[in-house]
Amino acid sequence: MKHVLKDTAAVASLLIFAVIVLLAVLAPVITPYRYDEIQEAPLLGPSAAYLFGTDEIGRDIFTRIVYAGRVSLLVGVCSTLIAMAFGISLGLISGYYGGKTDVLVSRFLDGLLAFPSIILALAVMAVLGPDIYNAMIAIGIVSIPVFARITRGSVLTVKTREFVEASRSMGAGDIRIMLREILPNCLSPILVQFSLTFASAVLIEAALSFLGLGVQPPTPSWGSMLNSGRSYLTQAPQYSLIAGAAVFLTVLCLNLLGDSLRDIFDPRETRKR
Amino acid sequence: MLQLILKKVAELLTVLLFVSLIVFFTFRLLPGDPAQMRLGLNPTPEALAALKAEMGLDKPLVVQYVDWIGHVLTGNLGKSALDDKSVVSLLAAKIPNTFELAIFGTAVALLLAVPAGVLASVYKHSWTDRLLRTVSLFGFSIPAYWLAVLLMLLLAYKFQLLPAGGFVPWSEDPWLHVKSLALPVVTVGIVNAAQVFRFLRAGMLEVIGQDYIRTARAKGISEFYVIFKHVARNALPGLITVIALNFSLLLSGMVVTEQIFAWPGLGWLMIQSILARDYDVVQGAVLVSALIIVIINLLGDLLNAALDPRIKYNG
Amino acid sequence: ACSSAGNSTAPSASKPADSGKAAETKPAETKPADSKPAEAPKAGGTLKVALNSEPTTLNPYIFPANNDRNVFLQVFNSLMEYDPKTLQPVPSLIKEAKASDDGLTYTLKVQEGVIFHNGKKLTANDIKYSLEKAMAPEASRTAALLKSIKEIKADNDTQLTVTLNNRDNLLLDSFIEVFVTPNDPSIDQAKSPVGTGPFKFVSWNRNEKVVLKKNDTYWKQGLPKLDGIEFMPVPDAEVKLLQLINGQVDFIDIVPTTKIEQVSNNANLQIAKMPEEAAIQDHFLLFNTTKAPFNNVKFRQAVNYALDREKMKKALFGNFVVRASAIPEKHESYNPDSPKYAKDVEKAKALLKESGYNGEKLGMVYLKLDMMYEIVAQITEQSLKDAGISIDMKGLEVAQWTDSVYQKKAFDMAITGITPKPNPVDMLNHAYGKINGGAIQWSNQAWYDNLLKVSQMSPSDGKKALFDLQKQVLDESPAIIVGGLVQLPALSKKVQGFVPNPQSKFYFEAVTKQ
Amino acid sequence: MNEPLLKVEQLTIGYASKRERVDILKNIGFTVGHGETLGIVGESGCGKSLTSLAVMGLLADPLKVQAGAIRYGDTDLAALSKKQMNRFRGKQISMIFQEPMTSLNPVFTIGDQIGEAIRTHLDTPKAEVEGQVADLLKLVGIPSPEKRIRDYPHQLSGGMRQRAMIAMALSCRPKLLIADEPTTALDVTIQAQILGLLHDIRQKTNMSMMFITHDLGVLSQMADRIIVMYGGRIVETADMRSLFEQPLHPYTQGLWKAIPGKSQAKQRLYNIPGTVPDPRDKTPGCRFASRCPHAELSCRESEPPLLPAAAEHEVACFLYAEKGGGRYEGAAAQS
Amino acid sequence: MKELLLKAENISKHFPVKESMLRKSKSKVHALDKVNLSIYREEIVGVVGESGCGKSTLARVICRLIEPTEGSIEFDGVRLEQLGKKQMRDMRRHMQLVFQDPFSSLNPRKKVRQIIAEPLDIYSVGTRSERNKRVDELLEVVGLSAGHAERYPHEFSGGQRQRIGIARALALKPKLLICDEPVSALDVSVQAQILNLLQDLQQQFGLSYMFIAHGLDVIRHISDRIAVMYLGKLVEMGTSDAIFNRPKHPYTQALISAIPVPDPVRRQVAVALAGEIPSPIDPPSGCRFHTRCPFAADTCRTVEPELRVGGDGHSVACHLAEL
Ligand SMILES: Nc1ncnc2c1ncn2[C@@H]1O[C@H](COP(=O)(O)OP(=O)(O)OP(=O)(O)O)[C@@H](O)[C@H]1O
Ligand SMILES: Nc1ncnc2c1ncn2[C@@H]1O[C@H](COP(=O)(O)OP(=O)(O)OP(=O)(O)O)[C@@H](O)[C@H]1O
Ligand SMILES: [Mg+2]
Ligand SMILES: [Mg+2]
Repeated sequence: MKHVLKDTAAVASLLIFAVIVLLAVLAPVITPYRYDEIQEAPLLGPSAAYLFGTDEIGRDIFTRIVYAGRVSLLVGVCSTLIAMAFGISLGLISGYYGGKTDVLVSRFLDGLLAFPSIILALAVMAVLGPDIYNAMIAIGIVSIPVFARITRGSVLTVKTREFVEASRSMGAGDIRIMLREILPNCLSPILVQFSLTFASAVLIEAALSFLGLGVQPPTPSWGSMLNSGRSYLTQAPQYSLIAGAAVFLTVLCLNLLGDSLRDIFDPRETRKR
Repeated sequence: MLQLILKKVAELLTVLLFVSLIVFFTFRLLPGDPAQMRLGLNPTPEALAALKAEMGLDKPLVVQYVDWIGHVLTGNLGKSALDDKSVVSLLAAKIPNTFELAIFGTAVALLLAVPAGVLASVYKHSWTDRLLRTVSLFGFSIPAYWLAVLLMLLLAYKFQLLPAGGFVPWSEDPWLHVKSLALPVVTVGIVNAAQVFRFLRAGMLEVIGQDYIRTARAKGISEFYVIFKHVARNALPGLITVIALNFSLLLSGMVVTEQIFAWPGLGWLMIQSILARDYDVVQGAVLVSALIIVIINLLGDLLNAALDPRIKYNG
Repeated sequence: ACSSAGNSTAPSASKPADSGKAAETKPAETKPADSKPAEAPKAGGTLKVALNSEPTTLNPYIFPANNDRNVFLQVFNSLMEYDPKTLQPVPSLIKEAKASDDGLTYTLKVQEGVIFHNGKKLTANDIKYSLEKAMAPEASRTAALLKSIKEIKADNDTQLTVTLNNRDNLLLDSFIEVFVTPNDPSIDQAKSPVGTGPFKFVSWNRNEKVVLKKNDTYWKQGLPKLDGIEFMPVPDAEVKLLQLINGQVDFIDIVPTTKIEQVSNNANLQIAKMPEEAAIQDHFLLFNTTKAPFNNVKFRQAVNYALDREKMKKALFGNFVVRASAIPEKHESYNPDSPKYAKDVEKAKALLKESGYNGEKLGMVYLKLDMMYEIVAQITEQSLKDAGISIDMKGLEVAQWTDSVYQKKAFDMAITGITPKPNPVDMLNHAYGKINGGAIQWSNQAWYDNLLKVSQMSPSDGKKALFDLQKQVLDESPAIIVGGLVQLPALSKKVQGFVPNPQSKFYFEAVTKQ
Repeated sequence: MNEPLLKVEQLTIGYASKRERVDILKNIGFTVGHGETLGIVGESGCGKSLTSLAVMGLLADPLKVQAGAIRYGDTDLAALSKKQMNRFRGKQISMIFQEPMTSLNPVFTIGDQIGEAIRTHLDTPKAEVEGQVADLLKLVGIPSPEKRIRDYPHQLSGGMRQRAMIAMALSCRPKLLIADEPTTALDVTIQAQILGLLHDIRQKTNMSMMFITHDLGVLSQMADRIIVMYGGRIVETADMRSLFEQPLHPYTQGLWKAIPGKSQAKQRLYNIPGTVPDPRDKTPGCRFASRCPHAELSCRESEPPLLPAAAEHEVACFLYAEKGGGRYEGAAAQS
Repeated sequence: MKELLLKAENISKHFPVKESMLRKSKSKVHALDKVNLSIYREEIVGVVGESGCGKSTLARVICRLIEPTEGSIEFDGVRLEQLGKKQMRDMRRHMQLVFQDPFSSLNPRKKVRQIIAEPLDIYSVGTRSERNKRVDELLEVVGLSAGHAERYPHEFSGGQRQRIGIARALALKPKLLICDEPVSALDVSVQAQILNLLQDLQQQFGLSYMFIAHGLDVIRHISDRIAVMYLGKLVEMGTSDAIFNRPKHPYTQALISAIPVPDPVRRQVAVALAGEIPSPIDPPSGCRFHTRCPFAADTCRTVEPELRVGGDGHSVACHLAEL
C-alpha cells in the first residue's frame, strides 16, 4: 500500500473510487428522495430540485444514480468474491496436484471460457430467476476461469521454489503447503485481478441489466439506467451520460488501480526501487 | 507436430464435452420449453403433450442428452423448433456475418493497437507511453454497448454518414454492405484495440528486459533493428495468443453488439433462440461457437509452436 | 356485438375495390397532403418495414405472438375483414354470408376469381379446409372462437353451409381471424406460406428479412400497388427509430411512446394515429384469485382504487388511455353506471384494512415486451406501495411468462397487455373470460356463461346483458384494466395510403411509396 | 608507457530519483593497455557488471553515467549518442555475458546471431558471411561448425552456448573484449575449457580484455593486472602477481584468507565479519570501515583515496598513509 | 569405526521424459543409477559432481521427498521404504535439509519467527511460548539475535538467510543434516562464515552431514569422506585425503586438476577434459565416462564398471584403476 501512494494515478483513482463507495454507502443520507419516488414530471432537465433531472417515470436521477451505485458495487464485489473463492480453489488444486486433476480442471475451465460469457450469465440468471443475488452468482461463475488460470499459473511457479520443498521436507501436508506456503505467494496477481474483475463485473452487470436480466425495477442499477437513459439521449442527454459516466469512472478507477498494483507487484519493477 | 495436433484435438473434445453438458442441462432448467412457445398462449394440455412427444421432450433428460449427442456426432445438430430449419443451415447463414464483424473488428484493433503498443514499449515511461496508456484505459473501461449507442447517435443521426444498424448483404449492394459494417466494426475495434494494446505493451516490455536483447544491443546493431527483429520476433507469440483469445472473446461478446446493430449473426441467433427456448439452436450455436473458439485458440497455439524453434515435435 | 350480428345478416356485397378505396380516402388523422391518391397512383417500389422482432412462424393458424401476424397478413386473406372506420366485419374471401332466421345456419358464398399463389383456384373446399384447421385444438387463437360451429359442408365450388350448435352473433367477427390456405397439407405454411394475399412469399432469412413480392394476379383489382415488401427485425427500439429517420426503412411497427412527439415534429415522418375507441388494447393486471389476499374482493378493489392512471398517462406523454373498463367509454356498449375507479388512496387504504391485508410482501410479475410495459409496471408498483401494499416485482420474458403465469399459474399478480377484437363481447372475454391463457381463475362460471350467451341474444337484450356483466366485473375486479395501451406505428411521408387497423394489424395492399 | 587502449577516469554511475541521487559507482578510474588483460574482482553487487556495462554504453534505464569519462583512443564513449555508440559496440569493443542460457535469442539460429555483427559493421559480401561465421565457430572449438550454424541456442549445451557467445564477440575482431563472469554458470571441467579457449584467443589476436570474476582462482590464471572493487569503489589495484603475493587492502587480505582450499582442512576459515554496505548508505568514511579489523577513527571520517603504495600497486586505505605525502609508502612491509 | 547412521543401497531414480506430447516415451532421465552411500554418525560426507549428475536427486531420495525407482535406504536402523506416509513424516524429523538458494528457500511472506517455528508447528512441539523460546535459542545458535525474529527474509543478506535456513533445519534436533549446496550462492567471505558455522554446529550437536557442493575446495575443506558422482553414478568414494591426494578415477583426477588454483606462479590453464557432458536421457553404454575419458579402452565402452572397494575403504568404479 505504501507504494500505491507514490503513484499519482493510483492515488487519484483510489480517491475517486473511495468517493464513489462513500456515496453509495451513504445513499440514504445524501439523497433528497427515495429512489422509487415519482416526482412531478418525467424527463425534467437538471435543476436545483433535481440535480440531474428526472427519469422517464419522473424519479430523481441523482438519487437513482447514487442508489444504483450501491447495487452495482455490491454486485461487483460479491461476484468477484465468488469468482475468487472458486477460481482460487480450482487453480490451487489443479496447479498443485497437476497430472490428471490438472487436465480435468483445465478442460473444464476451457469449457467455461469457450462458453460465450453473456450467454452463460444469461442462462444462469434465467435458471435462477432475475434478481440481484442471482446476478452475483451468474457474474461470479463467468469470472471463475480468470482467477483459476491466474492462480494456477502462479502456483506452477511458486511450487517449484525451494521453500515449498523445504516445507514438505519438514513434514507439512498438502493442505498446509497449499494454504500456508503457496497461496500467500500467489496473492499479488490475484489482488491485481481482483480489481480488474471487479471492473469487468460492473460491466457485465450493466450488460445483463441492459438485456433486462440484472437487477429488477424499480431498483436502479447503472446498467439498467444506462439502458433506459439511452432512449432519451436526444431529449435528456444527461440521463444516459451520467449513468455511463458512473460506470465508466468506476471501471476506470478500478482498472487504473489494478494497473498500478500490477506495476508494484511486478518483481522487475520493485527491484529497481 | 502431428502428435501435438492429436493431443490438442483430444483436449478440444474434452472441452466440447463439458460445454455440451453445461449448455444442455442449464437450458433445460429454464422455465418454458419449445413446445409451449410454439403453441402460443393458450394451448390445450393434450395439444401440448402431443407436440412435446413429437419433439421428444417427454423423454428423461439423460436420454434426450444422449440422443442429441448421438446426432451431433453424426454432424446433425437438429432443427429449429420455430420453423423446422436445420440448425446447421441456420448457423451456416449466421456465422459468416459474425466472423466478418470479428475479423474486421480485430483488424481495426490491430491497426490501432500494434503501432501504439510498439511506441509505448519502446518509449517506456515517456509521455507518449503515458498518453497511450491512458487512452487505452479509457477504451478498456467504456461499456461497449454504450459506445455503440454514442457512435450511432453521432455518425448515424447527427451527421447521417452511416446507416444506423441493419444488414445489407454484400451480394445486394457492396457499398451499402461496407457502410453497414462500419459502425459495428469500429465499436468492436475500439474496445479490443485497448486490450491488444495493453497485452502487446506488456509483452514487448517483457522481451525488452531479456538478456538476449542486451546481447543484441552489445553487437552495435541499430535500435530499430533490435526492436523489429529481436524484440518483435519474440513478442509475436504473445501477440498471436492475444489475438486468438480476443478473437474468441469477440465472437462470444458479440451478443449485445449484434442486437443493437441488428446484425444477423451468431450472438443474436443465440439470444433469439434462448428467448424462444429453441433448444436445438441454442445448443448447436453454443457448441459450434465453443468449437470455433477452441479451434482458433488451437490455431494460435499451433502457429506459435511452428514459430518457436524450441518446440520440436517428432511424429 | 349485436350490431355486428345485425350487419352480417345483410352483408353489402361490397366490391373488392371498395375496401381499397375506403383505405385510401380517409387515412385517419394523417395530414391532408397525403390523401391525394391522384398524385401517386403508379408508384411501385419496395416497402421496408422494421419489426420489433421477426415472426416466429408464418403459419396463420398457430402462432405465439401478435407480432407474427403482420407478415402473413400480407400473404393471406381472411374470410372477413374489419372496416377500419366502422370496425365492423366486411367481406373478404367470403363474398356473402347469409344467416338463417334462427341464426343456426350460415350460407357462405366464395369470392370469385381468387387464385392462390401456387396458381390454384380458390374453392369452397379450401375454405372448409381452412376453417377446420382453425378449429383444431392446437389452433389456440381461433378454436375457442369457432366453438359454435357444428358442421361445415361445401355445397359446390362456390358455396358452403355452416351449421351451428347455437346462435352466434360473433361468428363473422371470428371469421376475421380465419385465414385461407389451399386445401393441401403438403404445403409447409410455417416456412413458405401460400395464400391468396396481395403479396407472395419469396424468402425468409432468419434475423435478416422476410421478402414478399407483389401478387400480380391479386383478386382485388389494381392492388397491390407496391412491388414488394421487406420485413426486417430490429430489436432495439431506438435503432429502429433512427433507421426510420435515416430513411433506411419506411415503416416501423412501434414508435417508442416517449418519441411520438419527436416523430410527429419530423417533416419527413408521420404517425399513424388511431381514434381512441379503436385503440382497444389494454394494460391488464391479473390476480391469482385462488390465493389470499387476492381472493378477497376488497383487496382487489383497493388495488383498483390505488392505481394512478393519470401518472401513467403523464409518463407515457399522453399516449395512454385512462380507463378501468375493458370497453371504451365512447363505445355504445359501455355502461356509464359502472365504477370508474378514479385514484383514491384513502379509499384504497380503507378497503385494504377491511380486506385484512396485513402488509405481507406480494409478488408481481410483468411481461417484458418493451419499455412501456416496464413503465406501466413500475408506476403500478409505486401506486400500490403508496397505498400500503408491499410488492416484489420481476420482469419476465415471454417463455417464462407463458410457463409461470399461464401454465403453472405460479404468480401473485401479473401485468400484461391484451388486444381483443373490436367487439364488446371479445373485449370482456379477452380480459375476464377464459381466454387469457386461462390465467384468470375467477370462479364465477355464471358470469362467463352469460357472456357467452350474449352473442346468442337479440341486440337489445345483448346490450343489457353486457351492461350488467360489465358492472359485475368492475365491482368484483377479478382482474384489472390498468389502462388503454397505445401502440402506434410510424412511417415515412413517402408512404401513402396506410390505414391503421385495430389490433395493430398492418394492411399494406393499398399502400404506395414514392 | 604508451597510451592505453581504454582509460576510465573518475567514472561515477548512479541514478537520480525524485528524492535523492544514489551513486553506485564512485570515482572509478583504471586503464586497459593494448594486449593486456585486466581482471576485476569483488563481492557480488560491488559494481563489476555496472563498470563493464558502462563501457559498452548499455546501462539499464534509471542508471546513468553521472560524471567522468570513458576514453577509448580519442573518443569519450560516455559522451556519445546511442547511434554513435553503435559504431564502437560489437566492432571495437565487445562483450560476453555471464548467463549463456539467457543471453542468446532463442528464436534465431546461432549462425544468424553471430553473423549479425559482421553484417552490421563489416562490408563482407553476403555470401561470405556464413563462411566467416563457420570459421569463428571453428575458432572457438565447436565441432562441425557448418552444421551448427543452423542450430538454435536450445540445441546447444551451456558450454557450447558460451562458445557461441565468444564467437559472436570476436566476430568483428574487437580490440577490447569484456568478459563478465563468463564461466560462473558452467561446470569446473567446462570452465577450464572456456578459460583455455579465451587464453588461446588472447594469445593469437593480441586483444585486450577486461575479465570480471569473483573467483580468485580464475583470476590468477587469466589476469595481467587486477583491480579489486568493494562497495562501488576501487580499493586496490596491482599487477596480478604482487596482488596475490602481497595484498594490501584489508578487504583483499580477508578475501584471500577466506578461500577454503588454502587453509588446512577442517580448520576454521578466516572470514570477514559483517555485510556489504548498501549503495544508498551515505555514511561517510571508508566503505569497508565497519568490517575492517584495522579501522580507526579517521577511516570513519573520510574516504581514503586510491594512491600508489608500491610499484604498480595502488591501494585506498589509510593504513598505508604517510602524512602529507602523495602516496602510501612502505606498504609491502606491512602485509 | 563409528556407528552407521544411513545406508543407501542400489538407489536408482529414473524420471520419465515427456518427449512427445501425446504418450510418455520410453526413454527416461537416468538421474541416479545404482548408487550406494553410507553415512556414519557425526561424519561429514561430501558429494561432488558436475551439474545434473544427480546430487540433489540423491538428497531427495534419501529423505524420501521423491520415491526411488529402486533401492533401499536404512536410516538409524529403520528401513525407510517400509514406512507408511505418516511414519515417514515422523522419521523426517531426524533428517533435515538445508537448501542451495537462500533466496527461494525461505517463504517471503513469513516472518523469520514463523519460518523457524514451522517444523515445530507441524509436529506440534511444545506450547506456543516454548516454541518462541526455542526460536530465540536457535537464532542465537546460528549467530543471529532474537531481535531478528520479527523481520521478513528480504531484510536479510544471503549469508544471514542461509543461517535462518540452518536454524530451521536444526529446530527438530535432527540427526542428519542434508546440505544441498548450501554455500554455492554465496560470496567467498560469506561462504567462509557459513562453513565455519556448519562445522561448529556439527561439533556442538554431534550431527552428521551429507554435504553437496560442486566446488571442490569447499568439499575438501569440510568433508571427512567424499563421494564423486558422474552422470547418475557414484564413481569414486574415499576419505578427503585419499580423494585429493590419490584420486583413482580419471574423472576425479580431471576434476581436481580443473580447479583454478589461485596461485600466481603456477599459471597455466589446464584443459583437463575435452567434450561435453552427455545427456542423462541416453547415458553412454559401458562406463558413462568413456566419452570423455582420455584412457578409455574397449571394455570401457561396453562393460559397466562395478564400484570396487579397496582396503582403506577407498572405492572406485573404473576398469583401469588400481585399488
Ligand atoms: N537498474 C538498477 N537500478 C538500481 N540499482 C542497480 C541497478 N542495477 C544494478 N544496481 C545495483 O548496482 C550495484 C552493482 O551491481 P552490479 O551488477 O554491477 O554488481 P556485480 O558486481 O556485477 O555483482 P555480481 O557479482 O552479483 O554480478 C548493486 O548493488 C545493484 O543492486
Ligand atoms: N522432477 C524431475 N523430473 C525430470 N527430471 C528430473 C527431475 N529432477 C531432476 N531431474 C533430472 O535429473 C538429473 C539430475 O538432477 P539433479 O537435480 O539431481 O542434479 P544435481 O547434481 O543436483 O545438479 P545441480 O548441480 O545443477 O544442482 C538432471 O538431468 C535433471 O534434469
Ligand atoms: Mg555482475
Ligand atoms: Mg542440485
